[in-house]
Amino acid sequence: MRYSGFRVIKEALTGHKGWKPVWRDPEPKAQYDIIVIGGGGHGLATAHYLSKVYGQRNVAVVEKGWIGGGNVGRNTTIVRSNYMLDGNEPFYEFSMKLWEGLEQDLNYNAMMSQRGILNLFHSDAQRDAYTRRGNAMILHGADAELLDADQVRKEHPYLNFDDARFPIMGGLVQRRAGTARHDAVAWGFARSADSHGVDIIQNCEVTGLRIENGKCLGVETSKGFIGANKVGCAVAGNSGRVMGMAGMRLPIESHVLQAFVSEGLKPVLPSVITYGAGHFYISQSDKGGLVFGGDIDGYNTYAQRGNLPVVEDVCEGGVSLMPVISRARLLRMWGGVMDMSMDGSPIIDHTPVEGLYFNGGWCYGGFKATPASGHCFAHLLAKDEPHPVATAYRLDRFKTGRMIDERGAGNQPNLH
Amino acid sequence: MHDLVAITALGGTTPRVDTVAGVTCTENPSVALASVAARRGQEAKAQAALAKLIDASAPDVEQHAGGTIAAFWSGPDQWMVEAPFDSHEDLALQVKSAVGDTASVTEQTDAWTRFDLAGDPLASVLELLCMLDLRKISAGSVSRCSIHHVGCFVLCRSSEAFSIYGPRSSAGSLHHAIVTAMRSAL
Amino acid sequence: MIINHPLLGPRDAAEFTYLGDASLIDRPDWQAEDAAEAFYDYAYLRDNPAGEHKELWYHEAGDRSWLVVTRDTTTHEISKVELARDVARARGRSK
Amino acid sequence: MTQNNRLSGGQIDRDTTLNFRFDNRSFTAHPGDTLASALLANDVRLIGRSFKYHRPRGLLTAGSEEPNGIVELRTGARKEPNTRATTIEMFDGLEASSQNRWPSLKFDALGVNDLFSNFLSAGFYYKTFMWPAAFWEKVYEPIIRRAAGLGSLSAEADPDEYDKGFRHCDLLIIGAGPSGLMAALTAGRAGADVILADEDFQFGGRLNSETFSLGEQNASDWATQAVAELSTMPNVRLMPRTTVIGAFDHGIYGAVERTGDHLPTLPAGKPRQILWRIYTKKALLCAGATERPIVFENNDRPGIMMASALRTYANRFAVTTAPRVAIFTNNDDGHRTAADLHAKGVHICAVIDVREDAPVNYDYEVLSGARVIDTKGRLGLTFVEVALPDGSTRTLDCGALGVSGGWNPNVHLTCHQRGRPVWNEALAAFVPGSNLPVGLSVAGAANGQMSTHGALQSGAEGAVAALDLKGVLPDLPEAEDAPIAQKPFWYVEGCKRAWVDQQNDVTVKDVKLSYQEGFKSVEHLKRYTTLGMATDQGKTSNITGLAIMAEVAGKSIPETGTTIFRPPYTPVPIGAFAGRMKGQEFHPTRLTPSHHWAKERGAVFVEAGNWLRAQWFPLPGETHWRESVDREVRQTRASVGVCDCTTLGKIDVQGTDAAEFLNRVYANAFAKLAVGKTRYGLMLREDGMVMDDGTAARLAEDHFVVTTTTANAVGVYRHMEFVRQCLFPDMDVQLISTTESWAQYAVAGPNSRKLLQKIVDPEFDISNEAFPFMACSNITVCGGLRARLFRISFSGELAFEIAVPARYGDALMRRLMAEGEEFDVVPYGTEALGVMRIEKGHAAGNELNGTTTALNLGMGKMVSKKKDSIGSVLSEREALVEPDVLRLVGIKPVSPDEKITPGGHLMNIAGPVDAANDQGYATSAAYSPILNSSIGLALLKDGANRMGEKMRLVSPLTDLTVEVEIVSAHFVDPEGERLRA
Repeated sequence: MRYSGFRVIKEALTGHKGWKPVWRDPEPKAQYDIIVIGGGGHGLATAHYLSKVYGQRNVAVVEKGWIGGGNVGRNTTIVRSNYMLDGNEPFYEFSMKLWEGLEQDLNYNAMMSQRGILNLFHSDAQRDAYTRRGNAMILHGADAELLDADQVRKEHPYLNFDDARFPIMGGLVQRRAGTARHDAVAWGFARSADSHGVDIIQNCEVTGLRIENGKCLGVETSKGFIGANKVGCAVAGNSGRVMGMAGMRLPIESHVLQAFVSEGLKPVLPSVITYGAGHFYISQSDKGGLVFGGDIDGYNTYAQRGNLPVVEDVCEGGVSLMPVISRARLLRMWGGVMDMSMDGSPIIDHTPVEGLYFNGGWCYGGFKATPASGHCFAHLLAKDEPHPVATAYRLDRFKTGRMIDERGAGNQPNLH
Repeated sequence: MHDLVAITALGGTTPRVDTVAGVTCTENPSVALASVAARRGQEAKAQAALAKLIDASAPDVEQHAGGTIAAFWSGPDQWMVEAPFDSHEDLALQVKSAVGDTASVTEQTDAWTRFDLAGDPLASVLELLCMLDLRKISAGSVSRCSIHHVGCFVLCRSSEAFSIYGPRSSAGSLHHAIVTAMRSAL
Repeated sequence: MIINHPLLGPRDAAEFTYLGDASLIDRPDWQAEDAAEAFYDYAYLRDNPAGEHKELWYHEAGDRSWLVVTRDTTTHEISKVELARDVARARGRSK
Repeated sequence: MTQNNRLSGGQIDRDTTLNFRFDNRSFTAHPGDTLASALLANDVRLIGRSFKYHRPRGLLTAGSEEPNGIVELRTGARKEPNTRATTIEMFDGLEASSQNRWPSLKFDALGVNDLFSNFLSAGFYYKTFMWPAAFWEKVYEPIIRRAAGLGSLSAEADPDEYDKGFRHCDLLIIGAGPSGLMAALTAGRAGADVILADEDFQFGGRLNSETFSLGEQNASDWATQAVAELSTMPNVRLMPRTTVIGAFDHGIYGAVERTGDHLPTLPAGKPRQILWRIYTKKALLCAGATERPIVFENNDRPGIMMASALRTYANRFAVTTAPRVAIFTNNDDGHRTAADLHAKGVHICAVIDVREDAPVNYDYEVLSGARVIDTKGRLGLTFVEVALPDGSTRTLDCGALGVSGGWNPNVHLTCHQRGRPVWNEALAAFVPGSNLPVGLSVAGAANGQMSTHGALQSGAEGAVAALDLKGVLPDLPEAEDAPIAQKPFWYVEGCKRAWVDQQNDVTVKDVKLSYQEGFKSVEHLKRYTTLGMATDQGKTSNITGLAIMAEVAGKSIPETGTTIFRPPYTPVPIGAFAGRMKGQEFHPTRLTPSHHWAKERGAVFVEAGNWLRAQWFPLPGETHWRESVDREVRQTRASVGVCDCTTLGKIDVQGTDAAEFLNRVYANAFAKLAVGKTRYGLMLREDGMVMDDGTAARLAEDHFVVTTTTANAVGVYRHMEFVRQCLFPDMDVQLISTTESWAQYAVAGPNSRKLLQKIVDPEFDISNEAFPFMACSNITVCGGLRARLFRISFSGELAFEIAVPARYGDALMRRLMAEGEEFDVVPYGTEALGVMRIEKGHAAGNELNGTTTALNLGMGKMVSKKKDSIGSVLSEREALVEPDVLRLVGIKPVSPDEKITPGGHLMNIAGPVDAANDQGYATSAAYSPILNSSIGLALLKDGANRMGEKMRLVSPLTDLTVEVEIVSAHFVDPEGERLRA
């Protein structure tokens, strides 16, 4: 069923009787060509591209709970491609281009809103690093602008220019960056994949991987064994758990990232802003809520909740940068479990187990990567070779020394 | 005798004093400090030497003890020795000669700035500054804690007298935090 | 969170800095045949368990002790706290 | 205007009259009122507009669960949008205005949305606004954003202050209703350390809203007396106006105390609110219960309220919403409201009870087995239409309708650690599950004990159990112990435009549509319809929505799912979480020993981490910073300059194994360093990247002083403690930071020795022979002041670093300036420091960026392979030693007047400019007044073998392309003759 304004009007006039379920609720078949573990953004995107771009029709997505219940439903919805390193920027720019055409591709309004992102800097060294980054972005075909303090002030007069402990010196802007409606992204991919024949199986928890003679034959689930020629794991946050079933140790730790939303407010914030002197980034949703976050709590955890010190740290940064939000009320806080990798960059690769593929290590940058991650994982699953923009995301890069470390924090995941 | 004139951590030639209601916060530069860390395997000897120096047994975990020369626990097998600055500016040398090879000694006099809080009620001021459980704190106890992101030692001399040691370079921020809390709580 | 420091008693975890898996104590022998492989494994691979986890915390705003904390990563319940130095010795580390 | 809806009695101070304004109209109220009760007293029912359809809305409740009655409180910089009128404690001069309406509350243009509601069904926006693609940002979204949102923020900074504090207790009791007060009395009398917190400004909870008696007293008097007894106990801390917002790990609770919101203006220095971190051994949740609505057609009109709210307004605030009131209920509690209002002289039109066997009351009419099927009144309720069991309908003429659908226990905090509540059939409500936060237990209505007696008893029992108190329970006052008498009833069959979530305009129709479209899990329902996502967090709507979906699905409620709650319990100003750490106090400020002197000299300061450092020292007449910096560099290289380098980390390393310890943490060797000598040290992370660099001076066989970069001082110390305690626990090494102890100044330039000789006491020979390059020693200066002297150089000149106790740093700097006059000594700041280190080719922060190896930085040979040191093994990985890895080089513009941009990328002289041809990047740049040219450092592929090559430095970001020559990084004195002079 195609969505459109006319359809909405027609349904409104006929009592909305015609709306069909956005995706079917099928029982699993005995065997699939490809099973994707994880009905989150990346898993559903993988299914969409597998079915729509790579012509794979015999595909299932298995999800332990309800789709979109993981990090795609608990993030700060920021979309950007302002990366610095060769291994990253082509991938994220590819993702940005997919975002730009996503609504039309999915026939679903994910409210991708290119309101721009501003990364503030507060020292010469930060400016130099952002200059290097901005140049890398442009050299890779993305857009970037460097603003000085006056230009920042013109665009964002409500920032603290008067008694800032770390004065704003300027910022790096990517105008094409922005935000998208996170839940709608999951639903849109699910709807499209479903319409191309993909079985989306909810409340179906993977309890084991059936591996014989080094080959993966399928997944044991709460709904029984489901066979597959290929199994792709896209369960960021729980990668350690699932790949552990295959006896694999990963260059990944699970950490919680908290996020926050304020009460609804009339528009105050035109774009996404990140603070360069504290752990704080913020945007405003179409509903009017200020959506903001900061640093991860910093300890290994699988619990989708955090603690007060980080809440305070984030708000200290927020009020220092934007004194106008002090009286706005924090309405809800939540936590998402992140795959924090050893260099802050993701992994999309086959594993030592034949027929078993891995997609994870997204740290807290997974949302913006959703379309490209799905596209590249689908490419890998369908063709058994990495997509050209994802060749650097190898599992063995730490052994060979080919880390993709934007922050330079090294092998300590909670610093990325 | 050298001819250089010292300034206090807050930058004055005389110590800063602030009073709000019944509580006074006094900057106290007239204290000399030296750290003592027992050498590996010499812990007992080092404690004995320290005990002799302060004329009291070496302070246990989170305790302080002594007279003119006093000491407080600052970490495992580690203490900070306190003495009046005027009479003990070369405290580190005195301590080293007392403990010999049983411990490493390091001058810490100007690593720290000290604020003495006196009056009542101090609890309502301190509970705005640090997460110490003031019910458990009594005369003689010492805690290392963080005050507005500044790492400090808090010494309880009596329920109406506390000393706060903070890093000298952050004296201004620490002083601001203390006086702000006094104005807020009192 | 509250970490029950073996010497100082209960202290807010905010006073501590987290490093990671306590296996970081088991630094490989630099002269071993497989040193390269062993150091790669040591530096980069993690069990990352959902459940009991032994991990290193540093009492940065406290007495500067490194601690090994045994904590459940699904409930955050802490079942054991030890001085890392004692654990290291128990695991055969010396000089 | 007169308070013509005032009744007799109540807990307000009628002797005092307060004035307030709402939407620029003046009214009067009394102490004890909330803004809500005062508005009702003045016959104001219309208070706001809904989020989506802009429907006229009034008050629904009398508490913090209020979805509709939200206003902008105060004005100017203190404006607070979305503030619940029901929780605003009245003060004289209060100003509030309605929000989310234009041009006025009565005539709101966007009320037109209501007419098109059929087109604005749940999730409609996901299905449209997609064509043409470009229109989303340009047209559709701006309209949506302007329409959305509720109140508006002030554009000004918040002028108020917030504090943070820490409290500890044996037992935290959350809620001071009957169960909380009884628990506090029990625990307090037993001598336990108790904190009793309640969000209300008056303790007592529901007791303040009831007319029944406890023992001999009426309910609110008993509460008053209990509070009086508690306030005499030194071991009990009473915290009114304090909302416990969250249950965090290990018994830590967050609480927000509103110390100033009820005051017209804050006293100087006093906070508006305090965020408390409460450390508890045990906690007892006595948060009571929230009445839930029954949903029916047009159930959102001003005047339609929760029945218990009508009762609260009547009994506690002596206010009725209207002279004529009807009640719609499925349980006996609704009748209690009717009886109380009737007793206060309010006309009860009828009690509409869905139960056929409803209790009969002879004082007013009871319509058994009846339902409300519609209501009338655009800006306020006028008529209620009732369907009777016989099929006939009745229209009731009334200004208020009290709705009672039963009670939901306030289980919120029990869910904060992802615990799930469980369904209780008898109550037809969720009660706390078994997986509560450790140390938390629940009593009273929050735990399903709905009678007052049950609350008192479970409160006392809860305290006894939590604290493991010996002895018997205290005597409890006689109190009502009515059983639950209700018939679960969620919504009136056939209703469509019937509001489940009133603030977000989620109707029964929306819930059904979302189910029809496959959004069957509760989380999907919430996210698709936005049910429960409004500022009231669904306190009156979540469970009803769930119940309606269960009916649609033909499943039981527990089968359909549960809904859990996240912190905070009620919304909290962001400023309260920030406390004082904002503005200049965001981070502590660290000042160097020469700061006050530098300030006198008019220095320009720059942040270096938390430090403030002098960046340069402008002289009168110098208009551009470059003039000052060039002068500082020239004068230093020509004669002598002084720079405060106290900020460098200094770590005292002592012990018999100190040398071996440094051998492990540094990549280069230290074991054989002679006493009295200093050596440059390169520190790697275990992954082989450079972590930091500095010097180590050996003052004695068993004593080193190590320096770190300013930025890494804390991290390096932590790392060294890790190596000491976790890797080599038996080494005899002791560490302590001495960064703050010593004021340390670099004295650099050809005349530096001459200058120092004037202050170093004569018994110390610092001639080149006696004190050569890299020497170090304890000395005395200025007639006996202990000091340390190091002959090390960052500038590349003959240079020393001299350290004295920090308190004398100011005096020493002044002395150096005075004694240096004859040499034309110059103080220099971090800019000149940076210029000189680039001229000398020293790597610094921009090069030590966490991704560079020793090889990258031209120090590969320093990594000793003869010993075990951190990082040496992994620094050998294949990709880190490939022939074309980045190498540190110098770059110089071919035409000297051109400028090097740090962050520019290097491209071959010919060929395309793109990422594929990227050869490296410029890390640092400066103008060298010595070479009269802009110069830079860069990391270049295979750089060591490309000396003399011409390349392009491109910075499309700043629109620059400069032709540069690749040269040695050592621009000045490559042979190092000067520093050995």
